[in-house]
Amino acid sequence: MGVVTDKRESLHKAISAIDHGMTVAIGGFGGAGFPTSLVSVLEKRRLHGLTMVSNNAARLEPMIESGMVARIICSFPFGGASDTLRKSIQNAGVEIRLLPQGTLSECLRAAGSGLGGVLTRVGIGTEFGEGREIVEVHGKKYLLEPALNVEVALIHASVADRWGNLVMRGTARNFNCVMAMAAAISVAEAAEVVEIGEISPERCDLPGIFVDKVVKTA
Amino acid sequence: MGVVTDKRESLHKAISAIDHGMTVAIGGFGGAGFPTSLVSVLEKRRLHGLTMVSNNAARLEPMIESGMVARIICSFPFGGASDTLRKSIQNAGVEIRLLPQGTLSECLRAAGSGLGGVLTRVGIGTEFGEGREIVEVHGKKYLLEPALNVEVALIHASVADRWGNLVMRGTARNFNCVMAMAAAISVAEAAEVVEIGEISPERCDLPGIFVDKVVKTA
Amino acid sequence: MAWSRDEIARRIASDIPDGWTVNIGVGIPTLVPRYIPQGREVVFHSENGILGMVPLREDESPDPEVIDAGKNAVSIRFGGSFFDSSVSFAMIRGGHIDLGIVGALQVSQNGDLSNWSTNERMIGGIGGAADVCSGVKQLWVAMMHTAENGTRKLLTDCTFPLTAVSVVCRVYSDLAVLERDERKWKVVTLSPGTDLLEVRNATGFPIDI
Amino acid sequence: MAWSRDEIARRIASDIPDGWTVNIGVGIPTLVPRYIPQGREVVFHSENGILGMVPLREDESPDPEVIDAGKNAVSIRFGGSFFDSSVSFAMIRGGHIDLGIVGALQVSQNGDLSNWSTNERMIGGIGGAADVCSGVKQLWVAMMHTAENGTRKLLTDCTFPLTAVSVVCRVYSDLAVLERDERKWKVVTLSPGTDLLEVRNATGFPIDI
Repeated sequence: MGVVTDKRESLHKAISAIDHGMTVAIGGFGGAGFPTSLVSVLEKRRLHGLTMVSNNAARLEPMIESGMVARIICSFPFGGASDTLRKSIQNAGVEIRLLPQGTLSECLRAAGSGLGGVLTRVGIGTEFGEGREIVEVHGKKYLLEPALNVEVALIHASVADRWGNLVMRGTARNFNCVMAMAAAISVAEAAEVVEIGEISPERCDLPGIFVDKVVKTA
Repeated sequence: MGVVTDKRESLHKAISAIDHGMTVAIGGFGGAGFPTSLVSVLEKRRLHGLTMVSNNAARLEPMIESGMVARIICSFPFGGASDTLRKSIQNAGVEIRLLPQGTLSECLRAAGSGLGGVLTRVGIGTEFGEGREIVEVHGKKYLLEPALNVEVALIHASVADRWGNLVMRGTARNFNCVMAMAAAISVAEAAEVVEIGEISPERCDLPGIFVDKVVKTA
Repeated sequence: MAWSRDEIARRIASDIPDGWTVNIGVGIPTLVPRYIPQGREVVFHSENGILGMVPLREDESPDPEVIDAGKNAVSIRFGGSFFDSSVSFAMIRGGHIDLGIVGALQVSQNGDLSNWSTNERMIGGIGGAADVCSGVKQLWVAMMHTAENGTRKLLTDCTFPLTAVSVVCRVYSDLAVLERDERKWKVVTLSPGTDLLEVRNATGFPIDI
Repeated sequence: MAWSRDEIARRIASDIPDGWTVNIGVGIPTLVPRYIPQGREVVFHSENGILGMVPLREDESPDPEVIDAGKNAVSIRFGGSFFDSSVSFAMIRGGHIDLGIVGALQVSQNGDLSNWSTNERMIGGIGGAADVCSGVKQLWVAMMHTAENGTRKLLTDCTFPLTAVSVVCRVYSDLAVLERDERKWKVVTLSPGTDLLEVRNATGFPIDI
């Protein structure tokens, strides 16, 4: 009694929430805020048909190589990508769906916030506007980009507590917050898991209500 | 040289940015985060035709009584309002435009974020959905509520620096952040104005980029 | 004997499962937190930007910057957090909150709710009620079964302006606890000494056992 | 003599007014911060969530959690702040950033920009370029005037996929600084020893003086 809300889980148990064909968001921008421990366990599972939402493909290379990935929704797939990776993506027939970075981020936030989509001017007149519904507001045209829900999000934080409250450092917040919001199940790894009360209510970068599982990194 | 980005101003100078007929947002929820000093100076100006965006009308009573207010965009006008205030609003012909609180907040954020509006299910089947455009996304119906830009926002913080970085306390953030984002000119009052560098980059509730003027409260 | 407001609140409190996050509206709902059984971890959310809200202890001095949506001084428990309005309503609309508990002027057979305006008079305004009632996973209503003058408040259709459509799961009144499945309502419990006929007479739509 | 990449960056840096907030893209733009004149307060924004970004000092050890959009280790100055991606792009799209400086593959007479893909090959991807180019108050391009093989990059119309339409205000190249007003372009400065004819020959649209 009294300590029932305990979201702490083992790495493997947390990752077992992911199944074939699911849509999985991976936080991080470059190495900052990238959930290295969670992804390294996910890589070892023999899954297929995953749709990955991740700003970048380079860090998904092992999963692409092993044929787990059917689709990547991202803004910057080839940032830091080797020619080998480009070829793997082509050979494996991985579909790349490109969204402007701010649209990607906002569509995740919209999904987590119960909003239907995003009305943005970014992409108008370019291929990012092609096939999109146009909505006019006060005489100005906007692209309608639907909210982007994901089934599981894997994210990274510096500090967590058993309620899932998270503190992040530096530029590590990036996509981690919006992906956790957008996910049916969000899994956060943290190097440090502290007692309830140690994270100041004024300095909680992501309230635990958006987090379902907390994993301590090795 | 070197200290040019100094947003500090006197109370009166800051408030002089407000002119007849403008749309002015006032932060705060109840007393928490309410910009008392700024409003007390605004109250003394002889302006008319203002559209006030403020969650509540009770704290605008002096401005309503003196005939400054033409319209209030809000969610909870009569929370804590006296019968006198209700009568004043009626007698002065103040138009009340009611939005659900989350829609109000999100429409301000949308305006500040370059988005055209908000697609929400809140209000469907009620009078809050009347006359609204319906946008369907993935087979679900959403109300389109246009972004809500304001000309001036008056907001409150605990601590500010000359760049306009703000720290707020407790439940004082409420509408203050989204209103500053939505405003062409945002004016923040703070009890404490500190040197650049004293506000931790990890604990800045509103980056100074969203703030145009900083006023020290008396 | 009909339940008092505090007894309604206690009954609700005892029905909230461990670990749930709950948004509470004004009126009877504000009484709920004080009746949560010892050791049960229920987290209270208030839309003005607080999660982990707890009543102010008697020896605690109120902080004007820490209030609930009813503008009352409150406190925050270990594990709680403060945030701005856009994040708060992301929690609400995004379905992250397990339960909302609100007062009602009227509830319809369809689960529609009216709780912010009679046709003659707007109470405070809509506030966050439409967001909460549309957004939470479950909505419970705490109310007196009938108006003071005996007028029914549980009706085939609401006659007052609606807050949200088809959202009420349960009604906790002074007479009974009722539960809705589509347009069918059944009694979960009757208050001591109240019989089904009495509840049926006080209710504008059919009630099953 | 044509300007070097560093000279282009220095020229841009000297043109940024005191107090501006600037988003810088990859390529020549990353060189700009080091040439901001002493005592001038220019604030650099990177879309991955940092305002007040400064180059890492030589004696500073890199923090893997503090990087710029090009994934390079950076540092933060007094007055800076960190935030998440949704706030960062609110700054960008919301028009809160005074200036964006980006590289270009092609720029059209109309101010259209292509900088993320040739038709044969996607560079990194679109990243935040479309948001930055559409959202900032002013967009300056830093680029070599022509491709290495001499092909023109300033064209009547872009032939590569577009990043954004009608957004480029100025071009800083190795040959000249050009400024656009609608579909009219004029020379602001020529690099030392470059004459107007040379620039005109290297440019696919007319240039006024």
